Amino acid sequence: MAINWFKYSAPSTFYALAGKLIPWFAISAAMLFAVGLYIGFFVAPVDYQQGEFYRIIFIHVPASILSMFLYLVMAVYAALGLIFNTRLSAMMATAIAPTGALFAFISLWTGALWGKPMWGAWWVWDARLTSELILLFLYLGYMALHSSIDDPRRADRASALLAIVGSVNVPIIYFSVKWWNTLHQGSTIKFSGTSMHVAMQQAMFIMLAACWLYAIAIVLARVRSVILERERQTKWVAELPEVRA
Amino acid sequence: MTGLDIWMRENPLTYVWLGSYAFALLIFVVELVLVRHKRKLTLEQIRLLREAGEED
Amino acid sequence: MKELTLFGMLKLVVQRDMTLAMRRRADVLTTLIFFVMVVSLFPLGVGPEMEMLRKIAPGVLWVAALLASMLSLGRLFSADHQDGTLEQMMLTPQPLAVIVLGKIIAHWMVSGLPLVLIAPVLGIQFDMQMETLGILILGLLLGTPVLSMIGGIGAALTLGLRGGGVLLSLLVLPLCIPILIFGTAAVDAVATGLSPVSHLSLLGALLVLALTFAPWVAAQALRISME
Amino acid sequence: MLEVSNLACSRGDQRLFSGLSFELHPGQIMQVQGENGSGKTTLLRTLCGFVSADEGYVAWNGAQVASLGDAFHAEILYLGHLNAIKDDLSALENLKISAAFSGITLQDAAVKSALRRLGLKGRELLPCKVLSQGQRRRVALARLLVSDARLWILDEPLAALDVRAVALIQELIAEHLSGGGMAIFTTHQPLQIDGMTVRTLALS
Repeated sequence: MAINWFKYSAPSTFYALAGKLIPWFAISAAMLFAVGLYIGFFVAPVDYQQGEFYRIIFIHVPASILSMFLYLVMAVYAALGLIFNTRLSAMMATAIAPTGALFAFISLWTGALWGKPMWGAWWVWDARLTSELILLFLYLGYMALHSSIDDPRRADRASALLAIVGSVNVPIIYFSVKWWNTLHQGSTIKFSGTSMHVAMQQAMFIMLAACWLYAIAIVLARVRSVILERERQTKWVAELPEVRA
Repeated sequence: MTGLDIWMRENPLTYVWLGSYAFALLIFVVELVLVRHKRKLTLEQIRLLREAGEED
Repeated sequence: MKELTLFGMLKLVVQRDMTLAMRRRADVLTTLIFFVMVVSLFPLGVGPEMEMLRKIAPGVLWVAALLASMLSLGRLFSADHQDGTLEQMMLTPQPLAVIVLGKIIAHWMVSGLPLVLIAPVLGIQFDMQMETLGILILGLLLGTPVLSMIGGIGAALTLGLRGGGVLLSLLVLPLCIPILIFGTAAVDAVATGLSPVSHLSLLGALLVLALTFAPWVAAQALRISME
Repeated sequence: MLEVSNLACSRGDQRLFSGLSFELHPGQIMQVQGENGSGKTTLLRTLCGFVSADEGYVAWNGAQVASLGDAFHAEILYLGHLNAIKDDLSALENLKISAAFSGITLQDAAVKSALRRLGLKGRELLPCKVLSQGQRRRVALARLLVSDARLWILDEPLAALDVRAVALIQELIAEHLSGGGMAIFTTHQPLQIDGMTVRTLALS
């Protein structure tokens, strides 16, 4: 069956669709979080090198992966919005940014908590943490630019361009930071990869999926507000039950 | 070694729970509250706009 | 004569901006003085031990150059925006990217090049050796144009916004990190007896990359900002 | 020939105008009328391509402006609210450079005679920052003399001008039109062109 994508790219249709989808994503995210945490804390064995502390990775790694991936997704939406002038993609890009920044922040925070017992310091200039910090800066720059332009159309287009430039830069930054790190013989976060227990892997994947679903749910919820705000002049918004009440 | 270091080594699971998971959960909850709040504000604004428009 | 070649247009823009800069020499000097001051503050902050100063010198000079170029970037398009000249530039029969490139080159010549030229003096203050100093200068020579290019995109995006200067730094500084890393790493390599060629060639590659894409992206950004 | 078809523009949420269509043939002149905020400047800026229209298109000699790209810029001369004059440069330098941007290389003598016609004799080499508001506007208007663009897009060309200068501008526009040029402009002052009817376009 061919799906009419254009139909769903109209803000009004998408608004209704997102409203229906959010509970499903939210509920499955909550369930997966519960399962992942159960496996991570009760099934996965204690790491013989790092003790109980290694259990931080079940949130740290998914948060890192998600923060990087969300930036790319945001840049793709931004590019679509810029090239095809589709309103919805631009709105999606703005809705993704805060969630991506929060995941970057969680990744930094949990990385610091992991570093303290391992290296005796809250912050080490490890390649992953440093790139994550720069990624957070990129998110903050994107949001700062978007919020300082009053005209929403110009805001969308200008920040879209920034997101694209940023996403081209992300690999260069990552590579240069890695190089810099090995040059200075810095410490690197390693999770005794040789003996990663099956339960550890399961917990990690389930937590990753849970974070994904959570991110989708919250982004959809946020984009609904953005749609309402931008389309407040239109008739379909005026006819919504939540507006009439 | 400071007091925190000793406490951390004695209660690793509490440390992991409170420090990472409870904190991440807190962030998720804060984000959720903010998004709901934003939605409430937007809806209110639209209603106000409509009422102002109907009076004209 | 009707048709102006691309190169002719580039030359025209560079000449015009250089003339304007020379009429306002104070602006050029401010950037330079800022650079010298920031660099001179470091020994006061970290203490005058020569061993340490020699070690931090490349980083200090690079970061100061980065900050100084951020300061001057705000002026890249704003003056032309305020008096309407930018609109006229957008209406030339040549691609806007050429004009943007010309403006960036002129900007680098008045705010980047002077930093590179004065850097040896500051390096000597930090007791840098001749060979490390040479590599530092070479790195700055390759890297500061890239800073101007990336900065040009940021300047175009933040054109006419309130708090534009701070915002500009916020957008551009993270993107400049690779330049900083390769520039300082080249000096470190020489100091530890290794070859700096790989770092310098990476800087060169970034310069080529920036030259190819940055003017075009900045031109797009200007179009968005001018709406 | 300039052709505008079903054009719609908005600023923010606000629709300024829509369904705007008109044609402008060689030798014709059109005044855009409307209250403040009715979109006069936006219309002129859309014609220049600074602002992209929500709907509709602008065409030049049958080809859409969007597809002509930078080549279209050689056909138009735009004079906005701002004079596009550099305070640190002299009138002579300003005019030479702005002509060069539109692809015309001028000798000093030609520039001087253009400035002289606009009543700036003896002030050609002074930096523009010492000139009065009206004199600066005249430096900007001197571009009309040295340009070979077919379509003039003038936003408030008469602002800050005295009676003599207004008469001169009317003369210049009449010359331009009789040579097969076109002009579209906004103004708050009445503009009389000898032997020409000024068409009007009202924006509400």
